[in-house]
Amino acid sequence: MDLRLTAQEEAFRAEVRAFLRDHLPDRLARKVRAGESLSKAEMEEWHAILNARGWLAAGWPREWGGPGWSAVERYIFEEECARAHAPRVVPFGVSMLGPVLIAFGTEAQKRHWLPRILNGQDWWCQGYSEPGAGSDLASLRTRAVREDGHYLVNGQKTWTTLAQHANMMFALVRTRFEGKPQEGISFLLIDMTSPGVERRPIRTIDGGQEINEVFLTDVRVPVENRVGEENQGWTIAKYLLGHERTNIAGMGFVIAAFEELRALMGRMRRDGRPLIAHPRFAARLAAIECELEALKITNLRMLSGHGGQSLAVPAMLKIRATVLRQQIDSLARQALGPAAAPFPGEGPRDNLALVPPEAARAAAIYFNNRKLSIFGGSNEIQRNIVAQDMLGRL
Amino acid sequence: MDLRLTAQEEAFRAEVRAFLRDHLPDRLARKVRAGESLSKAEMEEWHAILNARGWLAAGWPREWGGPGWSAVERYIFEEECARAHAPRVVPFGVSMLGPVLIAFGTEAQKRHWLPRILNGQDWWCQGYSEPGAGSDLASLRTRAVREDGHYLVNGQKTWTTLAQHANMMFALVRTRFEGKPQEGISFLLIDMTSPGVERRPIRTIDGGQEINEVFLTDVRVPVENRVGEENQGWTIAKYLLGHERTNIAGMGFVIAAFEELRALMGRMRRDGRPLIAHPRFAARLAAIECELEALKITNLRMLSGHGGQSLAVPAMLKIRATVLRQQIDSLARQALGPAAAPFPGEGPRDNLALVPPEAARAAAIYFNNRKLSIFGGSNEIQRNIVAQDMLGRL
Amino acid sequence: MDFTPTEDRRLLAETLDRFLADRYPFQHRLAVAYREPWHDPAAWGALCGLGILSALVPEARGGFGGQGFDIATVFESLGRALCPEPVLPALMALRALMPTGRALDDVLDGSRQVALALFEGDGGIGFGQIATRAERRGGGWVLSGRKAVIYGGHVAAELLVAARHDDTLGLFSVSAGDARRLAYGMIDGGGAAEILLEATPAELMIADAEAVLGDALEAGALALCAEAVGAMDRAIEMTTEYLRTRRQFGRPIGSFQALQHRLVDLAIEREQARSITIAAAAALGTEGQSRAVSMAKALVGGAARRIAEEAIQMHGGIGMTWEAAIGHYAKRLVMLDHQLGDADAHLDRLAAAYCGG
Amino acid sequence: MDFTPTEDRRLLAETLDRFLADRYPFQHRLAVAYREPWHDPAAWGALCGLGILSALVPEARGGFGGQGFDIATVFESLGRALCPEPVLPALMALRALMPTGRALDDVLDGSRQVALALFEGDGGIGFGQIATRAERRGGGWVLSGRKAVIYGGHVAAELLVAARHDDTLGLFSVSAGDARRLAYGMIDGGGAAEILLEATPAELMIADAEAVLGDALEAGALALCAEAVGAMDRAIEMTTEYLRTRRQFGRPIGSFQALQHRLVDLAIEREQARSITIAAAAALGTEGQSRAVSMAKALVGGAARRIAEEAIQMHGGIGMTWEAAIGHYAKRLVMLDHQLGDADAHLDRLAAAYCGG
Repeated sequence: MDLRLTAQEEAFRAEVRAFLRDHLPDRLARKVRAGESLSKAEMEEWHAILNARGWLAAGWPREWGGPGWSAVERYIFEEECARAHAPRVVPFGVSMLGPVLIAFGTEAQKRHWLPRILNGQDWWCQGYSEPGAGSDLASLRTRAVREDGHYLVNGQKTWTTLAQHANMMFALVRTRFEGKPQEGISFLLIDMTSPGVERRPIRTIDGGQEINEVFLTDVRVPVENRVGEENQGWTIAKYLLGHERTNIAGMGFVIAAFEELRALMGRMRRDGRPLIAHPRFAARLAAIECELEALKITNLRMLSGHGGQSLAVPAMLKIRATVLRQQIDSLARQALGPAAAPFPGEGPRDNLALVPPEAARAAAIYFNNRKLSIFGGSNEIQRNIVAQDMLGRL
Repeated sequence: MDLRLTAQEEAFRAEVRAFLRDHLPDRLARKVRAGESLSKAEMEEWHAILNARGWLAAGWPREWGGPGWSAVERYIFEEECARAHAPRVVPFGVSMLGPVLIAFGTEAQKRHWLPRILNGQDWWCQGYSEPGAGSDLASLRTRAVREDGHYLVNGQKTWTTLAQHANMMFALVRTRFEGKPQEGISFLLIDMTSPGVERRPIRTIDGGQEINEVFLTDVRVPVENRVGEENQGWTIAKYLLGHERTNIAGMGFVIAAFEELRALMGRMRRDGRPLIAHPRFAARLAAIECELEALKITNLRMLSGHGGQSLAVPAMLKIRATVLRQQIDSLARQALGPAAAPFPGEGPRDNLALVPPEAARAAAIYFNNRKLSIFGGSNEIQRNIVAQDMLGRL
Repeated sequence: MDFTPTEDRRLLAETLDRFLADRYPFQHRLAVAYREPWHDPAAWGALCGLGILSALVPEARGGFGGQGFDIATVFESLGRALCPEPVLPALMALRALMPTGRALDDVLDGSRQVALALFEGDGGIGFGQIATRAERRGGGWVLSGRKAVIYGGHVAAELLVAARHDDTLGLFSVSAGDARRLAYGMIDGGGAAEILLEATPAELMIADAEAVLGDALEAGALALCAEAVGAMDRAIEMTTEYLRTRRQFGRPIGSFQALQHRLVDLAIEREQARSITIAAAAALGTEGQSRAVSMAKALVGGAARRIAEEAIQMHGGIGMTWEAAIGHYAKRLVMLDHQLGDADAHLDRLAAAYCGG
Repeated sequence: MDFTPTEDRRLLAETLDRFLADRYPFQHRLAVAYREPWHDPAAWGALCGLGILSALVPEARGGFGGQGFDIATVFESLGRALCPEPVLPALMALRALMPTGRALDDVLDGSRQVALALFEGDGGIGFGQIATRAERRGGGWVLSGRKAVIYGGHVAAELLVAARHDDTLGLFSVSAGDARRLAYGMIDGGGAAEILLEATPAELMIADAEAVLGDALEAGALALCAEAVGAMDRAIEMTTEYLRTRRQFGRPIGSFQALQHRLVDLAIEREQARSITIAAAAALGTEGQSRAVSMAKALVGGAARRIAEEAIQMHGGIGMTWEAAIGHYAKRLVMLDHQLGDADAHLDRLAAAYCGG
């Protein structure tokens, strides 16, 4: 048992830090720190910077253009990026489709699609959820009927994050209509520029517009755009759920949010003293820090394979990490007191009260991040997974 | 809308207070305040004092020896008694069987049993729970088979509070073995001195011995000891659940416990200052007081019929009151710090550290009162009841 | 003891509920609450015509109410409809003006909007951090300082400003046109403003205004509690209905026991919030006012947040969308706690009293 | 980074687990933990024979361990078995004696029990409230004061007493027979004592003992965290098993989703408690020791209590009975927080560092 990083890992951390210092544009870091949305061009800019160094696809093997990092190195990379307020790598191509293609794709699919993810030719979005199938993916209704060399796809996807930028979508669709619902699902790669694809933005309660509905009407998808066998889509979806463990907790972002909160509590005043000088607030911050410190170790234990390989492990991490992030966001919102009220973007922000600009969006971030415990498998679904692991079938 | 007591109600409060001042023996009040168990003789002593004044059966109509109080008067009486640290009236005869007999008993049953409750000739206990039927009363298995003029009862009851003192038990027993389980239950009055009745004490985690198992082997119960019709027992049990609303929250006792806690926090020191001078502890006490103040009103609203007549009303009250009481007990335990450790009754209490004698049992009371959210219909069962009321059958 | 509302207040609630259902359906609210001037001036006029402000003022001052339960009745209706009209600032201004000789007719009929400018960026509710200074100039006064987050300040013609003269906290009237005003919309709808005073001419209204300002603050806090109770009622109604109708895994999600139990806990919190608000309403105007209002605001702040968070969570993705009403109710329920002292601030006030008193 | 226990520690854990399963089954624990001398002297001897105390001390001082992970290994085993043997007081005494020249053999082999007498009734963990005074008399020292809640004080032959001489906090050795001792059993099993010192003869061990006492306190707090993790493991195992087998309403109660989700939350708390305890064990002996131990004790205190309360609740009536093991695990988990600084005390220490450091 030894929690220290090896000399090699320490050197790696220094290398990442130096890279970020030299290559992360201030302009981007400032926006990220303030919780502002990045434009498509800004996200692409950051992807290109990482790709130039060979660090974009942290989880891919060297063979396909990944850096071949260990779990701990990936964790260090993620943590350093978040601390430096680097933009989050858009996960749909790099962290989700990439590993699926590597595991299930044909040689031709890998050769065609993987480089395009790295060099930014394709922007991917994820077509899983449907209006009637949020947490219950088995009941999805988008249908793909095979005709000659293509599938004809009809249906509706929703909660499709960043679909407004995407030219490609990987989607779960129903290809068999009898038998067990899980056994009739396939995994398709859909060209968003095809006729019959229509997207409509969904505005969220914080005023943001990152998610979308996608309507699919008689969309033709070539059969070679199916990944894995027909009706094997459920297996792929489950693989993905268990695969992406490094980042499931988003630890780097939780750590960065905590550091921002601590700074904010040193700055916001109540009854003439900084919040952090009030024993009650300071103790609340300390309680969060204890959970955070524990979660770092829990995360690393899981990454090191101490905690078993069941789906219960990432599920527990996701629950605790999302709740912790939400608690941090909530404290940041509270720290602002009445100054949390202004709607970001409305009114002359720079003239408003005594709020540091990087905290001006605290309330909006708090509301937006209520999604963390809902999207990507709600915490209720995660609890069901863990419970079944603990109790077995009853 | 007017929360003030009427002049008449204020006068009543003064009358109760004067009565308690004059008639509640100090000896008893001190034991109650310290959370010590009372002997059978002490409980009987207090019943006799109340009965002499005609105040023992607060909820009974005048006709049967009750004082004929309004819901508010009963609430005032209960609150004053608790504040004065009067012993709790043992509820099984007075608050549970009494109302059942008044509503469902024959004239002969009422004339025979009700006076004996008041004058202390009978000590009743409640035979509902069974080892296999804790929360799930419908599945109870104690069987009563009718033979000539009596039932032959076989089975086992458990969690029978104060059964060690009882000479009588009212019990739910199964009298029909087919059909819906709820529709085969009858309500019997069982003489605990009958052959075949055996009791065994159950020690609780705090070291106390107030609950028992009761084994019934070929116990003969005269048919005239059945209350209501055969197989009507479920109706009676439900009536009782909805009936005893005044006291469901045990508000008086929660209030008394809070006052003790406040005093204790003024006395126990941490880092050289009383706990109550620490902003964090004081705020925690204040948060409890807010809930308590609200619960007083919630309770009175329910008593006044504002809140509907469904079983959801007492269920919500029971949940909140038990949880609040448990929070108070937990804070009292915490307030003692390391001094909470000694097992009451072990070692020379009067020589131990700086703990006021009335708080010496704080940890034991905390552990004992974990039962509050379990017994008498666990809070899980109560939540099921409220949920069904809110959501209907789904 | 009597928990039945008076006939007058029952009628007032009915009238308001009917008007708001008619004039302020959710789509209308959505259209006006987030766009300058962050409310609907026509509806404002109509509400004042119905006497919504007169209900907040006693007969002696030209109204027909003014008691705690009148305030609670009005704001519970506003909360149910999630109405962003600036009634809260009017209430607080009226409480501050009541002890003065000033005629209130133009305020009560809605034609002159007045807002109270109290705090200056410190998150606490003590007046000790107020630094705006008043100085005599010529025959009158000028004020200098900066006031943060003035509810209703975006539409007020007149600002009532708390400022120090010598060692005393006074109340001054400033014409809104004379101050630099930065108006903005709020994340949960409705508007507010910040003002900058630089030797701005002012009229002295109350020389020692500490008690009056405390009363205005507390009446406002009570109003927020009642508004929260109304919004909680609707949020729980909507959530219950969603649980009954939304299906996943082949059954209504309300049949899942984990959600059922959480819903029940919300219902209990709501009943507690309602009760403590009743207690505060009953205490308004008595010596127990400060304590009762702080208890209410402290309890309601926490309950409102928990109900909001759980209502979103139980609605799943739908709860995150701008189009669904529930998210807007949730935002209001969370942000209410930021107004006029959050749960922490009021708990601190109660806690201080354990030692002080 | 490596989370694999060393082979030595794995063997130590196995040995202890096997010994305790054999010699300390629950019925035996029940028989000895609540009756004077509140432990089993024969088992104590056997445990020391196995080297349980030597594992807590480095080779240089005659042991074979002494690092944070050694302490964690030993106490996790003790926690799993709910073992009331006075290992905690021995650990703390050994940490205090380690910097002295004193030979430790008689302590390590269990023949001489030593306990540390630190606090005096104030619930905090600062040493500022220690008032016991040491004075020179003749060639030696005498102590006067009252020490509260001395773990292991009921069986100790020697007491290590923190007392002030001039302005310095020193550590003194007192023969237990020379002090008035009030021994008692604890509500969660095991024993302790209070002592009264009235010019009691004493030997000076360490003149300025503040740092050593801090280390002993922190090593003890780490031990309690590890003990809690072991007890949590068992409590959650028992609860899971109960949910799987207990039937109500015609099905296992573990099939009720509300209970399932609560069980999952407990499992997460347990993982967090385990992690923070690992962090504290790793930090023992480094400059981060105080902070890491306070973090661990603060988190574990809350998690242990929630697991205890929920374990009882989910066991229903059975959880309230003396005969069932779960209630005793629950008591230990709750009462652990009362020892060597509760969650509040340690959070306060962390909070103070935000401003101080």
